[in-house]
Amino acid sequence: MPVLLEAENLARSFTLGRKGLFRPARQFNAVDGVSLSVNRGETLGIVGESGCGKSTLSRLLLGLLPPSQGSVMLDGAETTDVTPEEWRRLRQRMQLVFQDAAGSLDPRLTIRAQVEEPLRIHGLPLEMADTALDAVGLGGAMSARYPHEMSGGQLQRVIIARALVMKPEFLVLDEPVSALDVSIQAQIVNLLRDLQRELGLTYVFVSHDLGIVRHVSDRVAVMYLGRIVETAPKAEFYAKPLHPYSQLLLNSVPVPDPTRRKRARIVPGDPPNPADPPSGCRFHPRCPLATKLCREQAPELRDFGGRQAACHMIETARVAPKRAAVPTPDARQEEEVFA
Amino acid sequence: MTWLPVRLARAALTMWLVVTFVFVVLRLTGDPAAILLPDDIDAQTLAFYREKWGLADPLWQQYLKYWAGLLHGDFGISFRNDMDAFALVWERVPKTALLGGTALGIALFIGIPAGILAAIWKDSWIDRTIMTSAVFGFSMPNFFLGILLILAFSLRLRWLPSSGSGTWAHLVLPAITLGTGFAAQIARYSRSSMIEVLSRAYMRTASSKGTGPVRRVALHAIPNAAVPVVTVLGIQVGQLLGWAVVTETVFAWPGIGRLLTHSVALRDLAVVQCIMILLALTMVTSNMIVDILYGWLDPRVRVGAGTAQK
Amino acid sequence: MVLTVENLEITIDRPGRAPVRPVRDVSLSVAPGETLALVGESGCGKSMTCLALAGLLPRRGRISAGAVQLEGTDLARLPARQARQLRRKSVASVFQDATGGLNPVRTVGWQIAEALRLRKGLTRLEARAEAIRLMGMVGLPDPERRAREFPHQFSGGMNQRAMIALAVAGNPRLLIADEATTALDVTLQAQILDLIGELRDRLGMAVLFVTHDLGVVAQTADKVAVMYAGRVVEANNVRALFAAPRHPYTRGLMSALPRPDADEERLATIAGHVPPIDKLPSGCAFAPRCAEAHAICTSAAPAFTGSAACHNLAAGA
Amino acid sequence: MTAEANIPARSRTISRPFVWMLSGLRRMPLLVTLSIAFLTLMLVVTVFGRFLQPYAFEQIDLLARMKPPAPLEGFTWTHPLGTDKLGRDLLSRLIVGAQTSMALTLLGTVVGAIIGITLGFVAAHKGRWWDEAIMAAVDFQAAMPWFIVALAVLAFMGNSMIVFLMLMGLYGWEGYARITRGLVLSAREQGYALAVHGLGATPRWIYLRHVLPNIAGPLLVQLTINFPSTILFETSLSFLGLGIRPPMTSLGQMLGEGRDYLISAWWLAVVPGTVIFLTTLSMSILGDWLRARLDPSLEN
Repeated sequence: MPVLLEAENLARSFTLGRKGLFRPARQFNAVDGVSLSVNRGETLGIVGESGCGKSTLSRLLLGLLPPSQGSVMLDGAETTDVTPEEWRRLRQRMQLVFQDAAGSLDPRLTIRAQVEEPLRIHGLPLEMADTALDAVGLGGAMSARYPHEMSGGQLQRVIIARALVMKPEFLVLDEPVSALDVSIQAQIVNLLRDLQRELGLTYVFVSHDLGIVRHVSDRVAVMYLGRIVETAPKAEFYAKPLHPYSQLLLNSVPVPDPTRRKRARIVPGDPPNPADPPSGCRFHPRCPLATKLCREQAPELRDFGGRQAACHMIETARVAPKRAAVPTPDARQEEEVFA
Repeated sequence: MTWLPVRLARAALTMWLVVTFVFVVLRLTGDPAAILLPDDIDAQTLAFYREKWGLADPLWQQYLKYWAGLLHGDFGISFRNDMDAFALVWERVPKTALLGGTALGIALFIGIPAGILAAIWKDSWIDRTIMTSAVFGFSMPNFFLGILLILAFSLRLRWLPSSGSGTWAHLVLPAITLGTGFAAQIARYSRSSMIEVLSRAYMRTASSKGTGPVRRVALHAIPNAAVPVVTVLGIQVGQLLGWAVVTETVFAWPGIGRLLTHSVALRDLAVVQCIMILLALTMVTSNMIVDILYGWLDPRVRVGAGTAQK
Repeated sequence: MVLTVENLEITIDRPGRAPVRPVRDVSLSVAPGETLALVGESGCGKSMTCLALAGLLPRRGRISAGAVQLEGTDLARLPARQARQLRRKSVASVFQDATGGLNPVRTVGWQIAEALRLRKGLTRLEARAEAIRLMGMVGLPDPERRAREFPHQFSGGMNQRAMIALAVAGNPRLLIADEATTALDVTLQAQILDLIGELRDRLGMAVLFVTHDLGVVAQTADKVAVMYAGRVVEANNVRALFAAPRHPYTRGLMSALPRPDADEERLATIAGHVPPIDKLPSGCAFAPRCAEAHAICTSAAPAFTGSAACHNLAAGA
Repeated sequence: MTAEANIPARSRTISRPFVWMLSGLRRMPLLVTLSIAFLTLMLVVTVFGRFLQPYAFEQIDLLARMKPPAPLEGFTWTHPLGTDKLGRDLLSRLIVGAQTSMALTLLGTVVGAIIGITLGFVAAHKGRWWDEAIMAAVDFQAAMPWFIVALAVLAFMGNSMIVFLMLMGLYGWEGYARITRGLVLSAREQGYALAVHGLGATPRWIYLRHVLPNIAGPLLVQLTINFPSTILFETSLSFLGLGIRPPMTSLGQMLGEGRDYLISAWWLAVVPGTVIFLTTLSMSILGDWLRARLDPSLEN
């Protein structure tokens, strides 16, 4: 499959509130050197905990925030240094679906007017809104309503329709269902998958929910404190995550099956402050495998047969899985069965 | 305590700005000697004073001298009664301080409890009564309230004097006049701040511990609600001084406000600039006090996020 | 049983409008050392039930029917003052927003000590020492120093630990955890779930765990009650419920969940959405969304028989 | 959600605050209705003032001096509100005085709003040093008692209409600036403005079509807060004899003049004072009501 979008060494720093006139403002890197590529027609799931920079990354990919460093290429064409005018044209090809649906809609406009807005901006025929509204199941009388008259699930449909109305190729979905109840969430997830199949869309699906990411993604990337620590095809990732953080993350997810209770195998400690990241490998203070090397030197993403991970200890852990504090997933399964 | 030096620096900056502003305005509006001295002065005297005040020197020297003068309490001479401007103003300070302090006391004493009560019994008749009175209170123009009080208590009932400042009885009407609007403002701020606090999750935690209603309000709600009220108070002190000018005129109260009105009418600029600089000093001081209070009340300011994990 | 709730009904009075009843006919029970999970989607009445049990209903809300037996005493029938005293000693709550749940102008130690002074009548010094011990027990590092710090100096996970220390201060019989881990990241959630389980076993508390997350239920609960539109539609022990969910809503909920441990081709959905509490349909509230609904479902509310409240099950049994 | 659910949906753009206000008209409290009625009357006076006065306001009639107003003993129907020491008709003076005060206040409010809203937008849009500088000015303005600053400026510059108008225009701008900046930032950072930016809209499009209409409500509320203090600003200065001065007249000037006759003719002060009070009161009541309707956080 051809690559549609490619990000190289993306970084974005923010300035924290200045503490006093005479002190330099503190900088922190919300995203710190992220490279990734998305193939046409696939879904790349980006997983991470709060504060890992996944929302910043999604805005960087779409040029909604200018990067401090690095570049994004769409279809082989650079998007980072183009004029605002060209950017506006590019927006027709790539769109963002927000987590906060209610907040991203103008409260004064009807649903139809919201979905028509991109067409007005780009001078396209307004009838195209009908197709988009029908596609998300909000055609007819529903489209005359205002946002405050609709439920959370319906609002999410509205912003999907608005994102689709210009027939983009590429969507970034930033936690699109995390605010919804399970039964509504399933409706939206199914809708997104149907749309992808019918329209040949390419998705980047950002979420903290490993269950949903498993359901929607073809490939998975795991973020920790502004960096990607592992990328892998979905099946391989869920069968056997390579990075210790991925392993602990996956192991922390409560499985909806009371016969498979996990014993407490917990990521120790709190996530560190993103404004003051640890030296070397950023996961080392919480990592059971950490060594002196990990404390001193940040690991690069390395290739392990079609998947990549940023960890110094992967080979060591593989050689002696029993010795490691974190058992491999296979060994874990047996231990975990609740007697 | 990193914020204290910063605040001091900011206060100094403000003072410097105000003084420089006054200096520049004085130079901009024409020959300072001509402005600071009465209009009907002859050219010889004018030249004498110009020499005496060093107005022939280069501007930066004048500026430094001006500062040096201020630091020694030399604000120039009031031409109206040929007195040292600073002495003239300083003499009035206790009167205005007494009036302003009493009014502020009345405002706090009435406004804060009223606001808290209204918030606790939100939407009840207590709340409605207090808030309706508050709307009337702060819509009432200072000068009009003063006149109504004079009509009722001095002219009709003859209980209290309508002007002057000799006895405590003289203080009653002006203090009420000046305090009413502020009591109303403070009641509104206290109420909204308190309502906000009462809806917070930690108030529910307090309930779930089994705290009684009095303890809950006194130990958990009020310390939190006080933070924004104190901030507002800092700004209100300035407004209070502003309205004191009007109140002092209505009741012929011999304070700084009345002096200011007179001096403005007569363009007695030495006095006006002296009052302006003292006023700026008062504002800066009251802001400092508010900042200190603020840090004392709110640990998030006092103990910075330095040791925080997040 | 620590807690037995029978046919609880909550009414909220609305000025100028008809009152609503967000919780109707709810019965539950929890034994010491046991965790009961109350599951449901937003607006199903699970949080309102919690607030009623903890005595924290909003001003216009009241328990309008039913019994709340706390170790044999019916709280609903007790005068307000005595009910408050009993709750103070025996019931503790942990809520979702731990950072917001702690008073920002008081030290964490002071807040825990206050609970001890109120619940156990300890002196200031005793309470302080006990607060520090509790902070250590919930896994807060360096409790001596941390007790003197303020909530804003703690991370979210640490604040949730502090809230738990505050809740278990004075050994309550019943701990109500209302979405206590919802706002936390999975790695922190695992820590906190573990801590609650450990404290339950150590202190012999009954735990009422309110959540919308079936994964959390499966991992922590002994018994489960599923709520929909203010009623319990199914209740069973956790293994039986997950092995064979009986109510169509429970089944729908389970198959709509994307699982982290298995692949599914397509998620099952439940059509429509939860009806607002003041516009409930007649009969079974789930009937308009139920694929198996019959005529009777829209006319009469089903009784709770066996482990679920559904006409189809009653007819089949 | 439930409260607004029965508002009829319309197909085209309609401002939501407007819909709210319309739907609220039926349930409007009596006090609010009276306030709107009084403000409407004041507005009519402002626009038509000089056509409404029964006499020329400066016309002297020494034969009819110090006549009391209507219900009091000794009044005449030719001067329903009585006359002053020079026999000038109080009703005519009141109308013209109100016209002056209202016109100045409206002008001052509008100028203040324009300055404040513009600077607020600039601060939010440009950020960095622009933001720092504008917010420093806002803090400075809020901390200094503007009334006293105005007195000092009148002393330095001399009393002229231009200076007076400038002072009124500069009064209260910081409130608008603060609100505008805050609303623009929050709209841009988390909400629909970012979303519309993502659709490819220009900043101009976003500000004019989305941000400005959505912050109109809170700005309107700010206007109802600013208006009463501006009219107090004008009347207080005129009352002290430092604003509007004879032969012109304004409510504050009338009150200041009437103050000298409290013993013999108290109505000379009380009548204009009551008009000022009713104006500020009406505006405050209207403002409170608008705020309660516009601010969803205040609803329950």
